Amino acid sequence: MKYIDEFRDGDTARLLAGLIHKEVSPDRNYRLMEFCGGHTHAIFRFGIVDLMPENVRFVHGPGCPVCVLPAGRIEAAIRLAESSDIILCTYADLMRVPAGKKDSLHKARARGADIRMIYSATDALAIAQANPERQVVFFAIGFETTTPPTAAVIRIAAAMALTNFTVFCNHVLTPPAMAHILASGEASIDGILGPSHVSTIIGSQAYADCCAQYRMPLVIAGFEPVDVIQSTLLLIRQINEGIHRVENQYTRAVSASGNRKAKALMDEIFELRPRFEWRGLGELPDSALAIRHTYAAFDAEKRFHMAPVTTTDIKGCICPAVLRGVSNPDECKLFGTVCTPEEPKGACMVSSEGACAAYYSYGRFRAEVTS
Amino acid sequence: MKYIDEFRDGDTARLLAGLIHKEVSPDRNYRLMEFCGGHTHAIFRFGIVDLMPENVRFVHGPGCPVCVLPAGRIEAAIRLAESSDIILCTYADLMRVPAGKKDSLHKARARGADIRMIYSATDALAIAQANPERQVVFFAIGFETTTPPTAAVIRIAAAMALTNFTVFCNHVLTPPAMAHILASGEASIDGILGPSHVSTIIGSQAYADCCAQYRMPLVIAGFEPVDVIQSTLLLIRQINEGIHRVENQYTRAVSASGNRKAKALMDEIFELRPRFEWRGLGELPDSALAIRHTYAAFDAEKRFHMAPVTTTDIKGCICPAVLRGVSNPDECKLFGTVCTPEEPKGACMVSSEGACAAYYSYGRFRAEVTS
Amino acid sequence: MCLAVPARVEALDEATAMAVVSLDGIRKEVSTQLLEQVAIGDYVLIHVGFALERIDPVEAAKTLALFAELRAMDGNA
Amino acid sequence: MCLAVPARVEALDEATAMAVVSLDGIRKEVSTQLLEQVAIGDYVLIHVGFALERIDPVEAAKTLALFAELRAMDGNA
Amino acid sequence: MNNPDFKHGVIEMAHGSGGRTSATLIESLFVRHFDNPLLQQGNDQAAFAVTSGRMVITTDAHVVSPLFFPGGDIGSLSVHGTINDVAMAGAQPLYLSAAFILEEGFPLAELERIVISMARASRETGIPVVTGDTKVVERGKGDGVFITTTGIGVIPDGIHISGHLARPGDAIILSGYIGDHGTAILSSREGLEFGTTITSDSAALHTLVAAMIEVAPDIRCLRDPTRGGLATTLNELARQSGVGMHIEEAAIPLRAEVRGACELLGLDPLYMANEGKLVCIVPQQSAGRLLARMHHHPLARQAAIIGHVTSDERNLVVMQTGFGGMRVVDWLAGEQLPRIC
Amino acid sequence: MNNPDFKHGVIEMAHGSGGRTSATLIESLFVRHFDNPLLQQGNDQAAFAVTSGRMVITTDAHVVSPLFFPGGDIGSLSVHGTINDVAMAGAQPLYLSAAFILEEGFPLAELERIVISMARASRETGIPVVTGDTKVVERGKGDGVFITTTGIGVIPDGIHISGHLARPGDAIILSGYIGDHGTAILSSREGLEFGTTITSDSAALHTLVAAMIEVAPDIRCLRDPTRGGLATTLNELARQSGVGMHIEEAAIPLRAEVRGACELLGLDPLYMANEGKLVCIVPQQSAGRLLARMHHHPLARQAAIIGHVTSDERNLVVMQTGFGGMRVVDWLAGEQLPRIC
Ligand code: SF4
Ligand code: SF4
Ligand SMILES: [Mg+2]
Ligand SMILES: [Mg+2]
Ligand SMILES: [Mg+2]
Ligand SMILES: [Mg+2]
Ligand SMILES: [Mg+2]
Ligand SMILES: [Mg+2]
Ligand SMILES: [Mg+2]
Ligand SMILES: [Mg+2]
Ligand SMILES: [Mg+2]
Ligand SMILES: [Mg+2]
Repeated sequence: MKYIDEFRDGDTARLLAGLIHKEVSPDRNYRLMEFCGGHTHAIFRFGIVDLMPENVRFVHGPGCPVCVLPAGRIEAAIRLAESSDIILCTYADLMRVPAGKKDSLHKARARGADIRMIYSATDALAIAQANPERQVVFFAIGFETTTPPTAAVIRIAAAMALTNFTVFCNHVLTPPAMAHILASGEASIDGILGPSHVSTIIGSQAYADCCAQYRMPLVIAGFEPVDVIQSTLLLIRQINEGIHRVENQYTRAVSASGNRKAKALMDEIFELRPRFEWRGLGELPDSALAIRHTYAAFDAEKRFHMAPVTTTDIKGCICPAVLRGVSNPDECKLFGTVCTPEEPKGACMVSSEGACAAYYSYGRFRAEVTS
Repeated sequence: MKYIDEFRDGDTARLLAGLIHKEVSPDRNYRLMEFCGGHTHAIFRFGIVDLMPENVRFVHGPGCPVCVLPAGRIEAAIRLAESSDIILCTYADLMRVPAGKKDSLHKARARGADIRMIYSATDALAIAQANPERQVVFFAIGFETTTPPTAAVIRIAAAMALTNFTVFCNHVLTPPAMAHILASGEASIDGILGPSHVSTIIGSQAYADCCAQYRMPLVIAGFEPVDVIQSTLLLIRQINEGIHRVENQYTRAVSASGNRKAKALMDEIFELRPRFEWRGLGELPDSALAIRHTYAAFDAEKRFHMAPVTTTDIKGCICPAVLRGVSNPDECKLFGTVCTPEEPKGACMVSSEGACAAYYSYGRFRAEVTS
Repeated sequence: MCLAVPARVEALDEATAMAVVSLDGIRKEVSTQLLEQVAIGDYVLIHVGFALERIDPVEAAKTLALFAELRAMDGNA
Repeated sequence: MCLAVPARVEALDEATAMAVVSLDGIRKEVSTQLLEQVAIGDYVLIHVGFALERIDPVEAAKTLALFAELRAMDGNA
Repeated sequence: MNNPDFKHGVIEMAHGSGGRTSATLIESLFVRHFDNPLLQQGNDQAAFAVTSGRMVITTDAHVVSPLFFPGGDIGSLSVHGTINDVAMAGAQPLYLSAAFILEEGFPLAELERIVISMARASRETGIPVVTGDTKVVERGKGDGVFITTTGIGVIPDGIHISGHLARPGDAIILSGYIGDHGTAILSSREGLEFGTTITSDSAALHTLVAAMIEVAPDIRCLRDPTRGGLATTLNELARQSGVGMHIEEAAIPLRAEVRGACELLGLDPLYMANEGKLVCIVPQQSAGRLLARMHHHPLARQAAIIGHVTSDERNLVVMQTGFGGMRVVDWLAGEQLPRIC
Repeated sequence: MNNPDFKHGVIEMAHGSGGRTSATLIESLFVRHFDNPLLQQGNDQAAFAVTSGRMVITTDAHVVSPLFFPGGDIGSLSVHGTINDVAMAGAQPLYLSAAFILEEGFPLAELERIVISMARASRETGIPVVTGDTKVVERGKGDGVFITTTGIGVIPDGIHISGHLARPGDAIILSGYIGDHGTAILSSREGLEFGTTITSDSAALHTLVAAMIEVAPDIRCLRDPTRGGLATTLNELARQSGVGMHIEEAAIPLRAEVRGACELLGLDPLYMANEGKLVCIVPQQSAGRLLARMHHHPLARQAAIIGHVTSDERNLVVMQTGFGGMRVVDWLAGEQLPRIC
């Protein structure tokens, strides 16, 4: 597969890893936050850790859209789906994410709610057109990558004057989350592997302020293993040189300014939410999007007067700390015993991008495997 | 079973049959119309024909509510069920009755229409209460026996101010049908076994005018085999004596004036339809009931603007002649070959009260059986 | 037409105009709202979940007496 | 996060802003409405049924050239 | 891996995925309750030794509604029903397989209740469930639980029982009261509920059959009159054997309650389903001996000779009514539904 | 009695009533197409002769959606799937039973198409459908057609194949490309449609197995990696045998299209279903000979040794990735669903 296989080449990876081994200074640690779940996934799926020197450590970040969605938002969607005769459309990734009290969308569906898994935002639109007598709600989640498609379908729905289609908007923004992590200082990191596909939309410039303010090296890194290793090398070089700038390893897809058309579309449909709660990070100002007043007819929160739902934290689950880069999944007491991919207790065990799921599926017995 | 077993006693039957054999005059025929399908059913199920002299012949009448409902009314119900999102409730008896073009309610249900079989009119009401967001239509059929229960549920629905319950009224009246048969003279009959359960409601007096006008002996006969045979004897006696009056064999349940409370209830809810089409008998004036204006909110024909549907007759089916007592089922070319209870072509092959079904199930090979 | 069976009234609820009737061990709830009067022990004709009419025990007895007479005559013959 | 795969544009319908893309023999319809320009033969990143961005072949070649250089150096070493 | 929550949990799509969630359900429910070494091996099939001879295989999908009814449930029924079809060849049942099609959202507590009932039936009959399968369908694409059981068994030497072997003159024996199962199901069906003490006759008939062939190895036909009832079974046998049948209504064991329910709903007991009865066709000379033996078996105390086979070329089943007349007893046409006229 | 209208008709409740409508459907559809003397006897079970030895029984409920997919349909699948589970014991399949659960309203034309396909698969494999059952459920309580097939077969003398027999050092052989069936199903699933030339690999593997045990009677385990895919099957075998496994990603036959579809949807080919592949565990010394023989069979041209059994007490399956790293290949967790992140 063009533009995939080249970046999964083991020889290239080993050569780049060799440079890393050569260039790291043995008397210090390199704590690098892979911001995205996509990086986490690649690191485990391809066994990248095995190629790294001892003192290069990956720290997981909050860049998994499923993981950072607070349980209350899922609970709100479940209540909506169970209280009225609506069709709730959602990406499959969300189905098993724990809401309050051991609940989840897929449990609600098993109980009888009409919840449909879709592959594309346009599928939700098609379902609305095929069921004119029913209200169809698209449970939209995701960072800036997934937001433009949602914006596109809202604009189409408006053009078609659909009256049975709304969006429960949960789109969040990457830079504010990054700024929050850096501001807190909790994670004590030395550099950041920056988002790849988010950056195709928002562009590499988007991180400039944040990096400058917190004097943090950042390399926008593709999701293929060679991308990750090369980006790691670039980060180590910045750290060794004591500089901090936004570097772009993923030049084949990311430009400085991003996708202008997509950004304009997002801007037309969405506006900033004053505050939004993130799982693990708490309420962050200006960190998420809401549907603009002009498109209020397509806002499920308004149409259905959805009240905010607060849920209590899952006892023992340290997802919040994992998402802030403070703890590793295997530090969680529930990991692998009470909490497994079959019965996830926290969101990080659900998505294959979640740090806990990645640890469980690929890394759990790493010690034994490699010994 | 009290009041059943005594009237199924074979010895009593044979004694009464013996009297018939003794009393018939050998030089004439006795053509007796069993008005009701219930009598037809009893005659075949218990093998009453075997007990009768050669010259006592039973002629089938139109007293099967399923058989006399014209195909257009069923077609109209199917169209309603398929065009809107209603729940159509009906007695199971109607499910397989042929509408136009090989269609039937049970075929419409298989195609996806929401058609529910109910046992009691009150079940339809319960379904309406359980499905407040759906319109529930009760497809009501039947003679005066089945009409008071329909009236009762309409009155309850009105008291509860239900807005999602209506009745597609197809209730018909016995005396006008009887008068029509006698007026036409086609069937050339010598006496009538009168309705049993219809008469519990309308009383024996209801037939007085008709009998007088057409000088026709009539005996109201219970549906058990001994009832039928005793009534046959009573008819033969009237015929032999050359008299014609309304006689009541079914005194344990039928009074002269019938059930006043039920009649009053019917009168409150229903009014006469100026004309109504009967399968086989054509359009008869003042022969059916419509829901009164006061209860128009519960009239499905009004609520859904149901247009009259005319269907073409089934080619070859002589149901109309069978229902008028003019032909026997085995005179139909389709009988037992093209038309069977599995794939009925005409209504008379559906209900176990239908003359064709009775012939088929019990009488088809009578010749061979008794030989 | 009009399937109706005689069943014995076992219990009555005047408030709801409902009765429990029994037929050889089968018990069923039916409406009594079409009847002017009904008492426990009465036999009523059941049709589509409604009691249509009471069976008149005196009239039934008369009919049965006639049959009995017939049988007696036959036995003597 | 944000699964996106590079696929080749095989057909374009400007009227509907839809394209057919292919990925090793798999063909899929996607929306191109987020792209300013796109041509047949382009590789685009596909995410939830939308083409997010074109892959810049020149930039990709540069990166790959760097890797090739590395390998060449290693071969010589 | 945590066990499923059998108290509050429901069936989820993942239970049918084939992955660890499926495996856990199978272990903690099916293997645990069906508890036998063949199933415990955990293969996709069960292997067992046989000696040479004749074997039978039969299968039945069980889709009963409601799932729980007076006297049984879909679980016990699916064991009895298939054992009976094995037994109706005169065979000794050996093993059962069970395939479950579960609807998303079905309560695990109910499923466990069904499996426990099935396991009890299996234990009581001595016929283990040695292999199985579990699939889950989306909500609205199933009806709680469907269970397809398949049974195999061995036919003793010298036994040749088949529906085509009835001969004119043979006696027709019925093992007991008809219509109990159909009545029990109707009594608990939504919208039709009526009170009755009637319970389903669901039972495994293999020990009865074993006793029968011991005294009457010349039995020609055995069949359990399930769906379609006695009437349909007799018609099937008449057609298969190219014969007619003559039966006596008065000889057919029928409970008053079943008759009452049928009168009330306009149904005919001859068409009501049975799940623990059999029809046996046997040469007249063996009928008396056989009947006497049957009366000693708890499942055939009311067994009766209800008629005989005739040479009718039209393969009619005719019945002398209790009233004294004659009627044809036809196949069930369409479905048997409660009627008002 | 008129035949059902196979052109325009649909399944009605009466088709499952057990009465004449049922009988007519069975005669004109199942008996006609499956066409074999055992089924024609019209009994509720089929009887056949066996010689002494070991037999197997297996059952599978088939609930595939869509019913028709590139390269097959539920009919052929239900024949192949069960034959394969018989064959995976090293057994020669003998007979199949088939139980149908039909949804009211299902077009008879589609049902006939399915039955014809099933009959063809049965003919081509030489394994007749000798007994069956048909039930009809109300509209909305099924999903068109479910087919449960049960198969029985005989194990040749001297063959002992079971999932618990893998030993450290044994070779792991895979018979060909993985993920074809899963990809074909996904490509035709509503809302997910994508274009591909991939067709299901649905096939009966019994002749392959017969050829394999001829050259390698010491085969330890055979299993078809169906639901849950190769990853789950290896984990099952590892757990059953109390061993670990080591496999090489590069050695696993995988079509580019399947890999493409998986990349596009965020799926892992190791978890994709197969319906015409097998995993074989065999002592190393027999592996080469066995592989050579497999390559001569049309269903195993791409057979490959993909790894070996280890003595891992945690029963882990680990994989050397094509990239060079190591990863644990776990059981499938939950369902495998297309994902966006
Ligand atoms: S292992 Fe489970 S409970 Fe623990 S942090 Fe991860 S998701 Fe939360
Ligand atoms: S046999 Fe059929 S076609 Fe002929 S009159 Fe009767 S119902 Fe009509
Ligand atoms: Mg069977
Ligand atoms: Mg059975
Ligand atoms: Mg299976
Ligand atoms: Mg359901
Ligand atoms: Mg049977
Ligand atoms: Mg199996
Ligand atoms: Mg299988
Ligand atoms: Mg069967
Ligand atoms: Mg469906
Ligand atoms: Mg298998």
